[in-house]
Amino acid sequence: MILVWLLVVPFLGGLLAWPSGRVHPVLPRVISFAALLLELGLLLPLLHGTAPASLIAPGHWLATFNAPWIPAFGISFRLDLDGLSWLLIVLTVVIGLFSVVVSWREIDENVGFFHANLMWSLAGSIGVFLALDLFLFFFFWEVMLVPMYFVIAIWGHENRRRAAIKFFLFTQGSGLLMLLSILALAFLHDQQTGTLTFDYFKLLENQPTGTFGYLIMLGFFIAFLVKLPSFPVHTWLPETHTEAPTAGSVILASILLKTAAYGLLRFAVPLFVAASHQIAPIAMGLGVISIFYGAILAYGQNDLKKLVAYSSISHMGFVLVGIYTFNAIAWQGVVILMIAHGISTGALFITVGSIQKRLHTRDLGQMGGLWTDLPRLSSFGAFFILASMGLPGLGNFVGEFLILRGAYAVAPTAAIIAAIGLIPAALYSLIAIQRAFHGEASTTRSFPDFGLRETAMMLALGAAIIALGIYPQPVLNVAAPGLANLTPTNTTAALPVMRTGT
Amino acid sequence: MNNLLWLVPTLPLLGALLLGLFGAVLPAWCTALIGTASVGIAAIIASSIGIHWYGNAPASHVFVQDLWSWIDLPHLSIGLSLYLDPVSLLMMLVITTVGFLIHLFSTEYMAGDEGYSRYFVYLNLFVAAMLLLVLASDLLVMFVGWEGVGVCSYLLVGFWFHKPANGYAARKSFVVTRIADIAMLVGILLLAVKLGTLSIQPMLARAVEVWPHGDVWPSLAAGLLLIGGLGKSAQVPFQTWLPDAMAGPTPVSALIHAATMVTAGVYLIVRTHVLFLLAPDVLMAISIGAAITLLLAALAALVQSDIKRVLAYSTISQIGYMFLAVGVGAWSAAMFHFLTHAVFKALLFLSAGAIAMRLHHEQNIFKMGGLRNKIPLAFWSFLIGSASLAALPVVSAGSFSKEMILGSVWFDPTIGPLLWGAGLLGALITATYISRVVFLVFFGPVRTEVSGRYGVRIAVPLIVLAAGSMLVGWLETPGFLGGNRMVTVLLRPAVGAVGIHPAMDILADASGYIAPLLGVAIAFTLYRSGYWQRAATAQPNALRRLMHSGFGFDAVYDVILVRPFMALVRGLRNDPVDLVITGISVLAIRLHRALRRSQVGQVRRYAGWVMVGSIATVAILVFA
Amino acid sequence: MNVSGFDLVFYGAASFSMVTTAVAITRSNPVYGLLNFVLSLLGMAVVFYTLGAPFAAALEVIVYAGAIMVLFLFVVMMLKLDRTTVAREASWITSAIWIVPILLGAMLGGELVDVLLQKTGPGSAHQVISPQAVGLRLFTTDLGAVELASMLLLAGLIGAYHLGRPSSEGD
Amino acid sequence: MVDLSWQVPTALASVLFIIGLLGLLARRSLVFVLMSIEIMLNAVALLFVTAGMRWGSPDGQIMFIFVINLAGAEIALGLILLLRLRTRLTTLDSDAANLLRDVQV
Amino acid sequence: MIATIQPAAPLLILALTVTILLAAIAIKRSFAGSVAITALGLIAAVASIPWAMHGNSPFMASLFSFTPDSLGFAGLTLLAALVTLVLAADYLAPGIPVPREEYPLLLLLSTLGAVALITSASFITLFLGMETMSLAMIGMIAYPRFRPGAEEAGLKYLVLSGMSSAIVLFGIGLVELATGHLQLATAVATGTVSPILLAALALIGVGAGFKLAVVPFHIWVPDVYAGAPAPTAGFVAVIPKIAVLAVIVRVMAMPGATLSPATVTAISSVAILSMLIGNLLALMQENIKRIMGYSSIAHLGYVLVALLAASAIGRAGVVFYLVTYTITVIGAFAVIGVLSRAAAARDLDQVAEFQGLFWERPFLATIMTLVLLSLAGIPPAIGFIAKMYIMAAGVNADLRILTGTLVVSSIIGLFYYLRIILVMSQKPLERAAIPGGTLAIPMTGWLAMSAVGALIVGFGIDPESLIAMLKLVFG
Repeated sequence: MILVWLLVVPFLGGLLAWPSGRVHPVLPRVISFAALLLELGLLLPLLHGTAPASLIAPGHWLATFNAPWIPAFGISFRLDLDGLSWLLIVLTVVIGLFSVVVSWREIDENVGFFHANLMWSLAGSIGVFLALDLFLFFFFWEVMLVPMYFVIAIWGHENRRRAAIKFFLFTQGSGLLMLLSILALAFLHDQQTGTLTFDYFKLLENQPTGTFGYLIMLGFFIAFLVKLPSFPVHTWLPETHTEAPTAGSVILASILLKTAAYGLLRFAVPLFVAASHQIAPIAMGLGVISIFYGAILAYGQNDLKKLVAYSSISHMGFVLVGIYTFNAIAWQGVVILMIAHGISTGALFITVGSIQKRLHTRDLGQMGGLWTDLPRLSSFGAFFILASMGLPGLGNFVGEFLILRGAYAVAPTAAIIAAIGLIPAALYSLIAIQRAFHGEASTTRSFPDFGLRETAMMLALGAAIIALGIYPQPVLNVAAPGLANLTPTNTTAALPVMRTGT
Repeated sequence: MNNLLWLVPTLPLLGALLLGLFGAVLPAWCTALIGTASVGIAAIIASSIGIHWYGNAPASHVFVQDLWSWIDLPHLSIGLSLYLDPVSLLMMLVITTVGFLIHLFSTEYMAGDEGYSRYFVYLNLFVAAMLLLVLASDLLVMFVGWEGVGVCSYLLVGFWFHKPANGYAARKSFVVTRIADIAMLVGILLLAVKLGTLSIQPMLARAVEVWPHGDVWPSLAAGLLLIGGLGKSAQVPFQTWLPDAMAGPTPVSALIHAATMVTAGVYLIVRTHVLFLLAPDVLMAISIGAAITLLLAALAALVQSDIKRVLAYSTISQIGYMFLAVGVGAWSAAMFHFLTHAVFKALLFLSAGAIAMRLHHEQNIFKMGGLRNKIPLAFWSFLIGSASLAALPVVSAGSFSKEMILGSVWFDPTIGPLLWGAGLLGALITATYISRVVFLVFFGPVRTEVSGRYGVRIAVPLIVLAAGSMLVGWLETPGFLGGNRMVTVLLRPAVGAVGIHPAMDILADASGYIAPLLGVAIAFTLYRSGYWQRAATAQPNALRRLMHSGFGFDAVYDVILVRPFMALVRGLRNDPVDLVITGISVLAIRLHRALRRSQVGQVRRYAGWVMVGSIATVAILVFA
Repeated sequence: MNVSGFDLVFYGAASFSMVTTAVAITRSNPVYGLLNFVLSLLGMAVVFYTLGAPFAAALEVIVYAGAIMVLFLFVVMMLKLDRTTVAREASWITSAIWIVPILLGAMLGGELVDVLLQKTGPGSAHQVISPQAVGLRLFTTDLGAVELASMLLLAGLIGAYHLGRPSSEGD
Repeated sequence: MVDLSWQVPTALASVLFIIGLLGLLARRSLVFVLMSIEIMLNAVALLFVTAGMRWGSPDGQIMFIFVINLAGAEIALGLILLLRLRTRLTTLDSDAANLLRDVQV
Repeated sequence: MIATIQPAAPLLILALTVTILLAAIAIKRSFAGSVAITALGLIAAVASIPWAMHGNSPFMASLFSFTPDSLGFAGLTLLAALVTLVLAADYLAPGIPVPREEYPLLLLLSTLGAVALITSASFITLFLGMETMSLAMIGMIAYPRFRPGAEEAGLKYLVLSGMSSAIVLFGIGLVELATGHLQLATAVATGTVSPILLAALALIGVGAGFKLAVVPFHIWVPDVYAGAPAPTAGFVAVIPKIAVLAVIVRVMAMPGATLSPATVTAISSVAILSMLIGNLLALMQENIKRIMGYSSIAHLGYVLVALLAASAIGRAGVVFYLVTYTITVIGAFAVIGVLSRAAAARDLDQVAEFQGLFWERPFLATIMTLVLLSLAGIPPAIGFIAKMYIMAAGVNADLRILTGTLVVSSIIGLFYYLRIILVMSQKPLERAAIPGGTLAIPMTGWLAMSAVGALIVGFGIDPESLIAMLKLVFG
């Protein structure tokens, strides 16, 4: 039941926030913040009795909930929480808190509706991380898009309309493919066993094989690839990120992209073990291409937000490579990188948003020398750029290293090429620092530097990324049983879903 | 005593953290105090540990302090532990002591700079990272320090960020080293996968167990680690970043680009020398590469006009000597040269900085001159440093270490004499180019007005380092000067007794002493004849241009790496994949427009459509 | 084939109807067109009669030709179409305008004729269906249909009434 | 009675139906458009009568009555609309009634 | 006696109401009175349906077939008509230069025709019902006759629906010619053995296609929707489709009904063309009523996919989709209708005119957004479940090309639905405030739209209740 509350709290928060905006614009902010704090309060006690990572035992669920939803189709309202989902939900809530804070000053129109959308989008993502009925999962998958669409379409920047539509078309379009696959999977199960069900655990038992299985898997794969996003279906991301308001970009980058990686881990791989092994070379290839493509394009951008967006594509390439190694270490890396990317990229978008608020531009050509005017902002910005570059000692590096380490054991070539991808990462990171913060200040400007609210926020994010970098073990411990859950216990598939060794 | 080890890297880190958080609000003296004291206390602790070690070294000559488990996964366990053995002890001592002196120097040198606290944040952070690098017991932790120093170097090279050129130099230094670091990372991955652990000592033990001597895997692993080392230590072909890195403040060059960071490559190889011993090919490659590096860099130094660039090339060249030693397995010699080099090169840089301070930051040696009497402190310190660099016999520390290297090289069974010849030639050139600087800067007419004066915080480091430059050599002396073997003895538990040879041929020995003197003589002759001055003003010929540019590596890289990359960036900038998407939407709109034409609003045409539909339906149902 | 007089009447009436219908839709003056159509309906009545449907024949003359088409004719005459209208109408009837319709018509007609030429099932029953039989059905089993037909007429009537009556405010 | 195969009147109905369609497609004057619909309905009426003849059932004539019924109702509405359009557009040209459309012609 | 007519109760009540209303109007004209009588009649008809379902007398069995599922469809029709009436009552505000009392009457007649069509067992009633429905609809379309668009739309619908009626009748004629019967069941049982029957099926199919407005018989749709007053447009968009599909669904369940390969080919082509062309035509359309027209073309294409699945789930899918479609389309036209008045020269139907609706009239904008989300098939709107149903049917029957086209065209469709939402969410233009901005939403309209919104979300989140209900009625 607690899991239902996890969904209800942000949803109700949004519902309350909407009308409260008419009373006073500060109310929605307070309500949203309080709701998220409450959510966090609900979440934290769930985590007790987790064992160290070395004691991997599958079947460790922190909480479950199951109720019939559409019995006519064998669809149930099934929620399950394990370490993996717990981590991602905590990330969601924490990033949600930051989004509320960052919107405190930025959003001044229709505040109530904005926060309603924000909260609903978060609720949708939490649902995605919880649902273990495939149809329910898809339901939440779609639900989280709509509020996001509004956030971009209403509070975005100049070209928000195009961006919002592009975002929606891409994700929804690919989502339909996934729906097809979900249905095909369920009906296949129906044919073989005589029961129509969308229950994850039941579907796990019947792995579709052959070309048809491969086709069904592709539906999931493509949908998640779009959302991840990976080359060549990434083109919605830069535009969307660029046009979204800061909170939108933050949520997009920090949470929504993670749903795709989560989906790959939770559904695309365990449900189709054989087909996933079959597609692994392609997936890794796409991941590697994304790493380079994102990095090279990031280097070429003049729009700082776009640069960060393309860098996300590059990072997600690592995630893609990591997932398709089927290696326990790499998967741990994927989890760490997801969280670290969520924090660092979120912080970067906050930085860019703050710059835009002050300079009214995101054009790198019009920046330069910001360090002179805004030392605090610039140093935080540079810090997070370095973090996202994969500086050892910070969270992203741990993730990237674990992924590379896992990948090297399975596919050394891919691992080496991916590692080389860290070079262009340095290139775009440094050019970003150079063009934005370093250099001669072009005009005599005077802007307020980060205030207390912003500094505190950035300090918290920075602390998180450092903590993740030097002591990731708690996260690894929490994630380990979750990752072990991805192994179907009674599958007869010849291929292991996860390689724990080497 | 040893249990205080964790404080050594932590204190500078704490300093950096404090300054980072509150630097903006603290007064300058407070900043200086925190910055310097944190390193100073660390130096004191380090020295205490060193003294303590001298008498009461653990039986294994290893002290490990486990801090916490960094990553603990099945098949991958990385602990954050500090590993103290004679090698890392030596490194730690140099880093903290020289680091402290340079901090002290900086407090005055950087006074009044608007980024004063930022400077100390970076510098403290660097010291912490460097200490982590040398103290790490795990290769991956070492890599953390490794990259950390790289970033600090980047930040400090580009410290004066207003000038785009500085930014460029900073990025270049970082990117070039990162390219090498990626090779190292791949090497780490390889080791992790093949040997199952990254904890250096177990890893090395396992390597010996599973890999036969000369096997391909150790060669590959050692080669990849070596590339990392070459990058960090600015060896051919990665040396191009170091001369440009002189854009940073001079104390930074002294600390990072002379004394500590650039020798990390040497340290890495010494640390993992067991692995390298399994890969004789790699060792051979190291020596040959080192010989080439030291000669090329020395030649390049011969024609530079910027005093810091001369020193930069000389650093490359001197590290080449260390690599030369490493290549023949003379680990102690390499470490000893590291020690002396750290001291005299820091001294040289600080002196150069001290000079520039008084000359409105003039760095061109041809605009200096006659400073011998104007700023005697700088003159004497620079002179002592130069002597050490030139390896003037007996009076300089450099002489002892260089002699030790040449001696070890000579005995290398394969191409020893050849390498020895290169080393000797290098020594000659070294003496020549540094003497050239000394003559041009301190003798002859005064060309630039001298202003200001030195405070105690400038003088003390210079004096201490100058003393060191003369004296540290006596720790390890050749037989005829007493045969002290303090460094060798200290390091023996860690690196073994390899590379210690009883005596050399008299002739070879002597030529090692004569070459520097000869170099000084050549430089003096050319100075007296005015050749140096004329050559600087004359139209440079092709060879000279080549030498001046550091043998054209930059130009080659520009063509084969930078331009293709930039072309790629330009080509892809607008995301060609997006064009496909745009194409699809354009197609949809075209179709929309075409279909829209059917909606003409005329009822008889509509009737026509219905009729067409009827015909088609009947046709399909009846005739299909 | 044994051609009887009745056959001749049928073929004559059928050809007459066909020709007059064809003429009807090609006239430029609507009045002539309608008159031709009325003629065609009369011919059709003869056809019905020969087919053994005297009730239908009667209705065709009385209701269709006599009432509906005459109403049509009246309305058209009310329009007071002048020469220019007719001339413009004539200008629209070029040979080009017929190409596409004839092409389409030929296709659909070809399809229908092709279907009909494939002989299947029994031939004709050859019996006269008296008005009595028709009426009997209409007031027994098909009573509901008649009621429904009244609703259909009512719908047309209400619509026409609403649309046709003079506006209260002059729209 | 005549010895006619049912195909002949059916073919006649088809031809008349097609003629009606031709008129509908070709003519611009609304009078002729409405008349064409009448022609088509008349052809249908013939078809029903023929069908009734073929099976000797009154169904054909019953449908005939309903078809006339429809024709009458439809023509009444059509004529009213024709009259109104003529007053509005001062023409009987059906092409002129193209206020509602997607393209500019 | 009562038991005899029990199954026919809805139809008879409608006929009775027509008579009463006719008499009432003849005695004293009163719009409110007419609306009240009509509403009461419709409500009574709806209320009689459960009762009628329990009846088992073969009332007029040769003409009508009052089975639970046909009565269920009739109920849907009646409810849609009721909502249309409520909306029209507000829409036809006083001040228009024509009397208003005939509108409820026409609506009633049209609904009666639709119910007759739905329950028809014979081609006679099928044709009469269809024509009653259409002819009354012409009156409804052209009702605000002072609007040029309304008249033109009426005329277009008259001519084209007349043409399609003639084609259908020709097809019915061919059926009778080939079989000698006019019973639907007999015709179905005979099967499509002879070419004549195939041709007949084709021609009747053309007529059905015309009423369903699927490609290539869709061409009249946008013009008529655009010209018709908003409530009528909603009515035209919904009622004939329910009626015709009800007959098709019923016929397909009859013994002997099979889909020959040629039929499948024909329906598949129509479905594919409808989905693609419908959505493509709507892509850059500026007029919301036209968009609704085009989108309805595409939606009927989706329904055909489920129809082709020819399975239990497909049949349920058709029904579910129809219910969804009805709720949603009525909702869309309700919003347009609430913002428009018959007295104006035209309805508020330009997309651009909806700019800023979110800011000025959040309630209307929310309802419209829900409607559009439902049309686009996005949760939590009911359209999501409906589309899932269709896709489930398609996947279950392994109709790969059709389902693929469904996905592609849905993506195209998303674009224009989102565009409207987007426009509504933009800030209102400075001067051009929403023309309907001053119009107060009457209580009834507010209720109707709230109901639509509640149904869209309610059934979207809890589809099981609707599924269970439909299962009860339609088996």
